[in-house]
Amino acid sequence: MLLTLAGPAAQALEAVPRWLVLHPHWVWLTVALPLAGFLINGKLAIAASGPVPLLPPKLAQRITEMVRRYQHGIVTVVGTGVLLAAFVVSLMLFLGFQFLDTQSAYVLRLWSWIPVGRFQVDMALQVDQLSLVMLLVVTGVGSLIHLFSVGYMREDPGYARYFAYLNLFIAFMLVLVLGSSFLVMFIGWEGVGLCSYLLIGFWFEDKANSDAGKKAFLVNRIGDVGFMIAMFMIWTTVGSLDFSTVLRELPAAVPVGGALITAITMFLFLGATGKSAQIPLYVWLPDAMAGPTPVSALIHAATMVTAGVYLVARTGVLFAMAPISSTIVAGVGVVTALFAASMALRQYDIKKVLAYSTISQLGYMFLGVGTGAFAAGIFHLITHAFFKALLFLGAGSVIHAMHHAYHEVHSSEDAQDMRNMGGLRKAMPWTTVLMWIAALAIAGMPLSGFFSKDEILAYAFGRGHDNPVFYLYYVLGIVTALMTAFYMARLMAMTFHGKSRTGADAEPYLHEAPWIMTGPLVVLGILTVFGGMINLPTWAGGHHWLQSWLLPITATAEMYLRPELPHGTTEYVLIGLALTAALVGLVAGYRLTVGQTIVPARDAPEERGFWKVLYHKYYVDELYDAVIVRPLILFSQRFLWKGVDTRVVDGVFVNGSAGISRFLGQIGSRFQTGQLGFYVLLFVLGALWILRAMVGGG
Amino acid sequence: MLLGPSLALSAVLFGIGVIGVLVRRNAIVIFMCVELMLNAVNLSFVALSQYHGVGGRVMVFFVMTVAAAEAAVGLAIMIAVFRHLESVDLKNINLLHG
Amino acid sequence: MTDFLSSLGYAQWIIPVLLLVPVAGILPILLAPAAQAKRIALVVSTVVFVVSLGLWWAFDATSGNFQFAATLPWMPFWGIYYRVGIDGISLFMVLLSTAMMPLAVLGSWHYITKAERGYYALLLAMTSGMVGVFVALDLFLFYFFWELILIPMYFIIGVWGGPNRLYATIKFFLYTMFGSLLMLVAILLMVWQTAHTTGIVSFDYAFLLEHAGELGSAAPWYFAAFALAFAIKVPMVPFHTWLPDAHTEAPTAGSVLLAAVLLKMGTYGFLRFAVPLFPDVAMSPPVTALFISLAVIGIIHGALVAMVQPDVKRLVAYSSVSHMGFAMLGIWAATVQSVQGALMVMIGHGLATGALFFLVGMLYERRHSRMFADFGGLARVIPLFSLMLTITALASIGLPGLSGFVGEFLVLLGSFENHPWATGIATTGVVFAAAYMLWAVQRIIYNPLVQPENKALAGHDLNLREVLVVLPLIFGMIWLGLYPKPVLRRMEAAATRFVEFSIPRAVTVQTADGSETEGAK
Amino acid sequence: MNTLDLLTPLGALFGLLPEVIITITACIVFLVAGWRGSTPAGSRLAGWISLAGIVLSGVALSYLWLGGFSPSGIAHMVALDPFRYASLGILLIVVGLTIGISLGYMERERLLAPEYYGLILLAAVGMMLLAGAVDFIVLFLGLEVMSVAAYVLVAFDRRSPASAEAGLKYFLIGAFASAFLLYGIALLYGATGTTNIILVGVQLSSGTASLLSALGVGMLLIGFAFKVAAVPFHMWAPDVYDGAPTPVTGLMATGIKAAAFLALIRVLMQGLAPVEALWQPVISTLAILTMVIGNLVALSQRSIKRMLAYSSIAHAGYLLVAVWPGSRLGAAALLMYLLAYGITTLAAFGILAMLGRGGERDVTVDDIAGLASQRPWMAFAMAICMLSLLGFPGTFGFIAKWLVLSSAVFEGQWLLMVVMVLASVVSAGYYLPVIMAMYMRDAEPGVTYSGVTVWGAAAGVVAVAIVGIILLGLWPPDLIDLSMESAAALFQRSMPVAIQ
Repeated sequence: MLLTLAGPAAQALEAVPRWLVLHPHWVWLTVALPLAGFLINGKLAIAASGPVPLLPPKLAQRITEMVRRYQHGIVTVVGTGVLLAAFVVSLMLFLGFQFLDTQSAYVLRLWSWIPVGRFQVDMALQVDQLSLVMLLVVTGVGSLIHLFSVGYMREDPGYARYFAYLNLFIAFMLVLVLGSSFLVMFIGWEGVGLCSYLLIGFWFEDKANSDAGKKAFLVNRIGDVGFMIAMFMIWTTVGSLDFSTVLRELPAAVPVGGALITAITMFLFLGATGKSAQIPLYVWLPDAMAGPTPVSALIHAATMVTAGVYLVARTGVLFAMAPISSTIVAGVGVVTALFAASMALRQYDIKKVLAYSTISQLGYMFLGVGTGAFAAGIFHLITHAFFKALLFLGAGSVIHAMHHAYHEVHSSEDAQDMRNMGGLRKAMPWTTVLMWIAALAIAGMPLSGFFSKDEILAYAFGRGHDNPVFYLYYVLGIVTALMTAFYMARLMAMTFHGKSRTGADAEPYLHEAPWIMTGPLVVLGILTVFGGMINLPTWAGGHHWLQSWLLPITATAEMYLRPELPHGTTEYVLIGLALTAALVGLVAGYRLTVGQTIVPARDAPEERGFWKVLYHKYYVDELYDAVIVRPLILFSQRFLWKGVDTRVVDGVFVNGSAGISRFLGQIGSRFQTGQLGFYVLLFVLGALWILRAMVGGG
Repeated sequence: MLLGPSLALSAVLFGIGVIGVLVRRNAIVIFMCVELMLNAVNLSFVALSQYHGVGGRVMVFFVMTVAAAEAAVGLAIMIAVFRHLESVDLKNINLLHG
Repeated sequence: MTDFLSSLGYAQWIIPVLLLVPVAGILPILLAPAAQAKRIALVVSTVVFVVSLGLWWAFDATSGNFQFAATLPWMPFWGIYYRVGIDGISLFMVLLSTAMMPLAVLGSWHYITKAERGYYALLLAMTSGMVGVFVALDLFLFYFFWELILIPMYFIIGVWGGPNRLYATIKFFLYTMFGSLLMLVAILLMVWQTAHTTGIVSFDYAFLLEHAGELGSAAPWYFAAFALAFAIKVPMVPFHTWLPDAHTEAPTAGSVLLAAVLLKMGTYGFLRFAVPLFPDVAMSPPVTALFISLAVIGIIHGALVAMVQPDVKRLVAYSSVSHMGFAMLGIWAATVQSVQGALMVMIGHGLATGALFFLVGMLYERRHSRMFADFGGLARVIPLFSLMLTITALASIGLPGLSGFVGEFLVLLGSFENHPWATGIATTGVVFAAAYMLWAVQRIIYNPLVQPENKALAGHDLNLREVLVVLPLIFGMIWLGLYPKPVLRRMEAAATRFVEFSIPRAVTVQTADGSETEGAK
Repeated sequence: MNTLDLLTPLGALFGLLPEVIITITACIVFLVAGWRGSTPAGSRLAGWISLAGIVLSGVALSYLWLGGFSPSGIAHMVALDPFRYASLGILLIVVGLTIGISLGYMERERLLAPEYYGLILLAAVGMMLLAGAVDFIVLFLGLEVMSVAAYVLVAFDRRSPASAEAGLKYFLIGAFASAFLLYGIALLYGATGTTNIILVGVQLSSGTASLLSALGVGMLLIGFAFKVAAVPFHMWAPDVYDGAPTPVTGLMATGIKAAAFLALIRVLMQGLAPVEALWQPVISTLAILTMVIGNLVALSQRSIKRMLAYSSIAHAGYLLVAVWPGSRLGAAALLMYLLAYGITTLAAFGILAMLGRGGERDVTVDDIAGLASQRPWMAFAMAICMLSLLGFPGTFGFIAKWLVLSSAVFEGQWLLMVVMVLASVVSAGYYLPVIMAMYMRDAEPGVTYSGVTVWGAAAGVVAVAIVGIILLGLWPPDLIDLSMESAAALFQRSMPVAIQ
């Protein structure tokens, strides 16, 4: 096992004291801790808002009072404590995994979940190289964001509820990354969707927020249908949903590049596009910014949205077996990257810019895993978690300050609109510096983001050998990088530089966030700067540590698809190209933004021309609404309900048959004239009929 | 002896009775038509009893008795109706219908 | 526990007790003052439930046969006996029935204010009827209970229902009666035909099952009659329009029992009678295609129409149409997974939809409205209610880890192999389910809190009684979602037997080991 | 097994003991009428005497039945077999219940003539003779005794024009129909040379059917179809039922119809079984027409009394389904159905009689809205009656309907069954609204049921009927066995091979 580590690292490992090491069978702790946090905080959230119904009233009253008094403290300690504990456990597990004898995954079977005939699924957690990396990212970044939230959400009345949701999210996210089968993963998969729904709609009294939450859940569910169908296909083919069994047996069971494997992977990818906001299911993510900013950082940047990438990486061998699928994955990824980046160019809401940026970066990751560079994809996932979390938290800190200032002066201006900011660097120096670090990283300066993005692009270029369409992908990727640099520079310039547009009365109230918020920012800043080290390429003096660490996971896939990095001159030319694009974008973005006069949001004129199309996000939401949502509702209401059910089934058949019976009855009643003559006539006719029957029969 | 013609006559009389009931409107006339039908049947019984023994003739006496009883009851009912409606024309009698 | 129960002779007396105790409970209710009726009903139904719990342990999961069986003569000359028994399919239906009843009584506590004695007497009568339907193993006895159950429901909707109750209740009654009378004709014809060939007149389920293969060309007609009766009860599209009306107008407990138990009688009928008795017909390609299509149409149609309902109860009613479509799909796919899935859907739907109706009823008691337009923002004022509504809604739309998911997933998984397209379309139902349910939740507990009546709800969150009604159901949802194994284990043998029975004798079939075998032509 | 020689006077007297007792009672009642005149006390006394006569007749009947009396040789004039005993039992029960209902009703409606009970008893004698006859002469006599009494009973309310009109209509068309029946008898007599039903059967089975016999069968069927009010010979029934005093309507819908059916099935089973092919198609067509039209027209009625009149037509259709197979099971089903239908209908008419105040014609479904909240037991009884008429499980009506269905099915007849169950669904469309009005609607403003008079005898009748409906609905096997045994008698001689 130690082979995967370089010499000095191995020696360092020897020195680790035994008490710092946990065997992987303790992995359940990482899920159980946040879950316990959820239960405690959830209970507090409910208890705080009303009497405890299961207890006698007097006792309940006392408990309620006590809870009210200490609630904030308990919630803070529990909410962040469990996460920190989980992070520590994760670290210890990571160390413990080094001491295992084998490289293969450790599966902890908790209980038999759904056993039906041939179908057997256990509630089981899997510890391997990939899930450990994800575990560390989720608990690590998660802890920082929890800490940040303590400051950010301090004054919110739903403080306990917020932490309950957040803890629940972490628990589900860990189930997602630790699940040992598709189905257990699916618990987490849908669970994080649920938490995302709850947190986006956290301030549910604003209809837009709860709409956004619902939209997120629904769009995700569309993807989940793909996930489920893929599971059905996999089970039908190999009779199991366990990752180990499926990844071992499916390659033997189906032909490479065949229709079945292509279908399976395409359905899986449909699931991934939902969760990771790719075309055509990206539309929920910008709206998801309605949630509290730390939520955007945690769920909609660092962790949940990367689940799709994780899924593709986890089932890499399947995608590697289906070249059509992997090409489509890469293609969708890069097109999404470009598309989203272009929309980010003309957004004014600071979080919306970051949201489109996230979609765009996720596109890069899909380009990576689609190319077959699974490690590179995961690498970008990790670095993105760092810098994007930093960007969001930084934005959160800006919004916090803006909001506070506006609150002080009773202004109803939009605290998130960059047109209302400007010149904030004076009030918020720490935030400014840290956000610049992150901006440079994402733009492609040689910080963490640079290495990961560059690697993805390089692999894409490399695969162009076999499949020329990847050259096109590469070009698109470079263009995206240019745009990325441009909109990040624009964001920084509009927010922190130039003249202040907050309004004179609000300006004095702007100030730096408290340490509980800036602390995590600093840590993330450090990670952003040095995060690239984990997979430093050879030209930069590194050893591709992450790549070799993930080798046990990616090895099978590489039997089918082994992308090559370009070497020598080509390599340096590509790096130069990328850096140039980044620099051009940054400079242009900064200069153009600082150079022009920006009108505060309230007085801003209507956008014109193509800018308008960009500002309105290509009208995709409107398109979906007009083509899918509205027709569906009209179809359901007018045709299915009022038409089929009310008019046809009820009207014609049910009430119709009743009506016909009644009508016939009334006709019969009409014949009952009361005239005996008519009665006799009928009698005689009947008699003639009977006699006729007799004679005819006899 | 003359069985065929007797039965035919009986049938014709019965038919006339039926048609009478069918076309007339006065209750008393209708009742007389019914009596005609009964007597038509009596004719059949008498004719048939030549071949089949005494049973038919016995029946005739019973039928006559019954007809008499019916006539008594029927006329009483008609009087009751007449008291209410001052008419025994059936076209006026349709209180009950529907 | 098992030993303790057998020392009591549990297997001998349990079914008679379940059938008779509720009916016997009617007497004290009628004699006692009206105000005491609900207490007596609660005691009786709780006792029945607790006693029925013993079934859980006394049931032998390894056996696919009928247990606790008993036979007593009723009209022996006609081959009509009191024949009862419980297998893995009926076990949970019986438990569901007995479990819902104390909750139904508790849920009606303040809702029912007029003619209380009659109401609770009818509830108890219904318990016996429901148990009877699920334990009867004599077709005459089954029909007897099947029809009998209509009466209490008819009165519950008609007397204690909403403003449009008369239309709803007679529609419910006539719809159901129409189907079941044709079923009676089929039962009689089948018995007669069997008597012709065997010389024995018998309504015995096992006997008829044995000889059902000899029905020949009449079998499709018999099947059609059975299927119609059950399809109306399920209800399958296009026989579903009685359900929204009945649900909407019924008082809370009526809706709950209707959804949780009465609809299951339809799917139970398919599982117990329609398919096993006439597998050649039921599993012939055109019939399978028809029912699978109807099931899928039901799933989608129910969900889409649910989405546009302005009334909460109607929405839940249409969601039942959708959910029962999953159960039907599972039955007709006829694999072990799909059938057990169908059973899980039935149980899960019973819990979740039952709870939903309870919650809507509690809301109605507070707001005297069921219109979405009248709600909004309630999470701010009645958070406990909102929490429970959310959990229940999530269980209903099949969130993994809650009860709805296990059933739906198993159904779809088991159906995919033989009916991939239908399953694919059915799977999209989960999107629509999320659409209508989350939208409903949003319109009730989220969105701005504007209406003064809603603001006035602050401090009127669920009380202890109401929590006691919903909490057991929520507990059940979580338990079945996370650890359904004990349930699945007990139904596996019966489900396997159903699958074996439903293999048509005359077509090519897929055997358990996956190889193709040619059936007897 | 005891035997009686019906050719000796004593034997005949003994064999006719139930009828004789009723006749004597009727005479006593007429004496009372002369003695006490039209006073409430006189009327009451006559009523109770009549009831006592019924009971006494029942005792005599039990004696005959339990003694298992059978004729030495072939039966002359009246049958001596369990089927007759069962028939008489049903008729006595029905008449007894009718008298019970009448007791308070006649007082309330101020119809105080004690002759009423005498007429009822005479009608009963007619029914009993009709149902027990094995000779067409007795059959005709019984029919006429019954009918003449019934004409008077229908028109008994002299103050009511409706009653008089009903009497006239019934009388005219009844006499008209009697002529057809009589002609049928004559033709059959001509074809076979005998008026004994059993001998007719023997004759018909030996020779081929002639035109004469075919026409005779047809005429007989017409006569019976009129009496049982089968469509299209039913037109008189709604008007007559509507106009007659309510207890008389009850008696007509149950007793007279039952007697006609019992005679019909005896004639068909014992006399006309050999020409089954002739009458079976007619019966099945009549059955279908009767079920469909009776139920459909009942749907559009507002008055409960008239609705029950149409419902009784519909039930005649169901009964024809039991007649159709010509089997022992069919005969047993007929017996059961007549009993079930009889007690249920009389209970319903009893309740209706209590509800109405001077002319039940006008009691509509709306008029009993909210009855359950004020008169719970009355509403409960009415609801049970409606469910039993509907044939709902748990009631006697269901068992009876199920037997009828079985009798059809055991001849492989599915069309009649399907029509019958569909007709039943339609019938729910008018039975249920009665229940709905009583239980599910609120009383019209200002309507109270405090003025409803409940008199002991009728209440007792209804109570007994309801208990019977429920108990027999839950535990029918003994009664089914009894009816099967009784029905066997119809097939012992004429058809040596018993069916099933």
